[in-house]
Amino acid sequence: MATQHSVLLAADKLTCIREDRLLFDQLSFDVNTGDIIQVEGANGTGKTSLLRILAGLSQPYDGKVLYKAENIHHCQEDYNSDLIFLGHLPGVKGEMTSEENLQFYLKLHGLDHSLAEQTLAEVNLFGFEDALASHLSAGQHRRIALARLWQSNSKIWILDEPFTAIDKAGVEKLEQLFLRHAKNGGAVILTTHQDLSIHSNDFKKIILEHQFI
Amino acid sequence: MWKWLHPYANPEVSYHFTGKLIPWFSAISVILLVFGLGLALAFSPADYQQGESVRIFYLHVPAAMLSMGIYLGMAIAALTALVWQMKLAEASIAALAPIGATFTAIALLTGAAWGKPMWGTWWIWDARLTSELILLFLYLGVIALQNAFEDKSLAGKAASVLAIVGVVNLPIIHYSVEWWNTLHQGATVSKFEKPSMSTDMFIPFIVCFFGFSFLVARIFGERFRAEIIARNSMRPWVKTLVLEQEKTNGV
Amino acid sequence: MAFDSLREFFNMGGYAFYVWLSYGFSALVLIILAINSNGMEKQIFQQIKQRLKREEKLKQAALRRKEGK
Amino acid sequence: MQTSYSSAFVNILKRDLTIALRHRDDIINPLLFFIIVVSLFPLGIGPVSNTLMKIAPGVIWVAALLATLLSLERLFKNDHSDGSLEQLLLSPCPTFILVLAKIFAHWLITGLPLIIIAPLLGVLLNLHQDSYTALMLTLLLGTPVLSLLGAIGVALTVGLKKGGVLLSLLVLPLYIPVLIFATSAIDAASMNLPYNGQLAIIAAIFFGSLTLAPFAVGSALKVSTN
Repeated sequence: MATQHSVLLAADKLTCIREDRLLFDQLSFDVNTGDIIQVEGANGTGKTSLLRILAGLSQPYDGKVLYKAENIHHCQEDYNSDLIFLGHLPGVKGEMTSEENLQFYLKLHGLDHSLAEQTLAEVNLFGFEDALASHLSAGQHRRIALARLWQSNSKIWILDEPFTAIDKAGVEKLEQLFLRHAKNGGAVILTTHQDLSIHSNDFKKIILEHQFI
Repeated sequence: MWKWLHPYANPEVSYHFTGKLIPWFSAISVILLVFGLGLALAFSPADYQQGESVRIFYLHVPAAMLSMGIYLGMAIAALTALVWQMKLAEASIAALAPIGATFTAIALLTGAAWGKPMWGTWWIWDARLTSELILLFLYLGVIALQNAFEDKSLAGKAASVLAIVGVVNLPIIHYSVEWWNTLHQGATVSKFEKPSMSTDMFIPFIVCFFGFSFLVARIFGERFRAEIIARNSMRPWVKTLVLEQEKTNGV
Repeated sequence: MAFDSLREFFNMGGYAFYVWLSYGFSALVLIILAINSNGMEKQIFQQIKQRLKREEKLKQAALRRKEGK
Repeated sequence: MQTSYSSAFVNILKRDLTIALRHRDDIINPLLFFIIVVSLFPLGIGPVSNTLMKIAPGVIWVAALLATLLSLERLFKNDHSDGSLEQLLLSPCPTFILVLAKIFAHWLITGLPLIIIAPLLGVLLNLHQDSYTALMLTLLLGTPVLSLLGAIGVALTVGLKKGGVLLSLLVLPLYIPVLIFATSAIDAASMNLPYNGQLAIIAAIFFGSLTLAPFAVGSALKVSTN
């Protein structure tokens, strides 16, 4: 691609320790515009911990994450408005309808919430707009959460197992979305146990292994 | 600005440094306490009003002062832990809380034992005893919160927040209790005067106070070292330390 | 010396119970605290030793797996 | 496009109120608890109206503390367990604003109903007739403090499996000043004495906790979602 690859996010010597276990030590890498990065590793190697540190939810034991050359904990509002993080839990409220759920998050990020209905159709939830989320399945909850990706103007997407409970067609659609996002100058960092079918020059892998002291 | 502090912020250095100090603290505290408590029990004069029961004073007041002082120290450590992300400060909170709670308990019990002959009842909702009781609750809260977390570093951060919230509230609680006490107590119960300190009393008191302070320092040193080890157990220097110790024990 | 005899000393002018209760309780609590603090480090060393042994096993297993490949 | 702080505040407030209104037990249960606890006292102490009159301010306030304590967990617990809490923390709006919005919603859901029902309980306990204004005023200024300080406790314990008992151990000591000044204001009112002093102190505590508590809650939440 002809886009200039500027650094969006940089991990600087991250060390993570969880319950006396060293998960990774002095891990450094850059996330450039146009990158799709898959974090790989067996269970318990710290994939989720790494993503949560990158999102600013967890504090690393040592090291820092830099956004525009500044520690993310010092420019949290700026960073958060350029970030979408989706974790294991979808963050969907059972007491609200799927449309209300999506609208809340769009408004929270200062986006146009009138597009919520249309966006839900993108993730195959057409007709479920005013169903209470507590009546929907786990996969549908995840779709509500993922629907934000279609509207977002955030550059950095950090997604922890986005394909869980999503069917094949949905996975394909998401992969297309990731490619489009990367082409438009964004970056995607994700974990998944499925093999990605995308072939892209910018498709990178970070592999985490068990550490021994 | 913080550069001179840097070597002491290294866990390994602090571990060994504290280890060197501990025997000194033990020796000083034993000397001071033997001397001070000897004076307090046998040589200081009896009070003209309270008779020999005034000897409880030499335990009660240092313990009460230390209980407040340790809380303050804990709050300062908590601030350091949160603002400068100092992990050693977290370790020192964990080490200090049980010591502070112990001294608060001593202050409470000696206060009650002093109150029984003076007021005729074990417990009185006197301002000092009541704030001491609430201080004990605050300590127990910090300890309980500390123990509730599996992860030591999270426990340290949570305890830091709580310790700071506690120290902001402490003056308000103290003031409210004092005010409440004067409002309800009136003149019905004869409050006894703080014993006016003559030199015969001041010397044993101050010796006891420093004796207890060094005892605190010694116990703190021991607990602090243990906390450092627990928080750095994945570091190579701890590994060598453990293996070395095993070797010396094995021979 | 504030007392004429040892007996008077133990009697504490009639306040013996309260004075000795205070001193006894304080001594007891402080001794418990000291013993507890003394044991802490040993206990943690023990735990680390156990973990080191476990890690050693895991390492061996990982090495063997690599060689097997 | 940046959201303005006030619209973020309203957005979160609206969401929490919607959820509470669709889950009405959460509003009603603490209120029932409040009423039942208060009505236990005459049964335990005896129906002598003078005694009841004397203990009424204390009983109502202690029951209000306990009812608030009971409702506190809801403040962050559900959000934590379904992942909304981390999404809130990652939103572009400052933590201070979102914490304040959530606490305000909590007060509207639990504090306000307590204030409305309190005069009725005053009647049950034979509260002195001059004390009603003082009771209402102290509750109006005091219950937000309960929500604010309580939020710190929940924020610290929300990530723990058994945080319930721990929560009361952490929060109740912090409630003592409010309890002391509120009950003494009501007492003073029953003796026809001025009670602006006590009210002023409660107001000061209110403003103090309004400015400081959200910061403590914010850093506590960061620990809990770690």
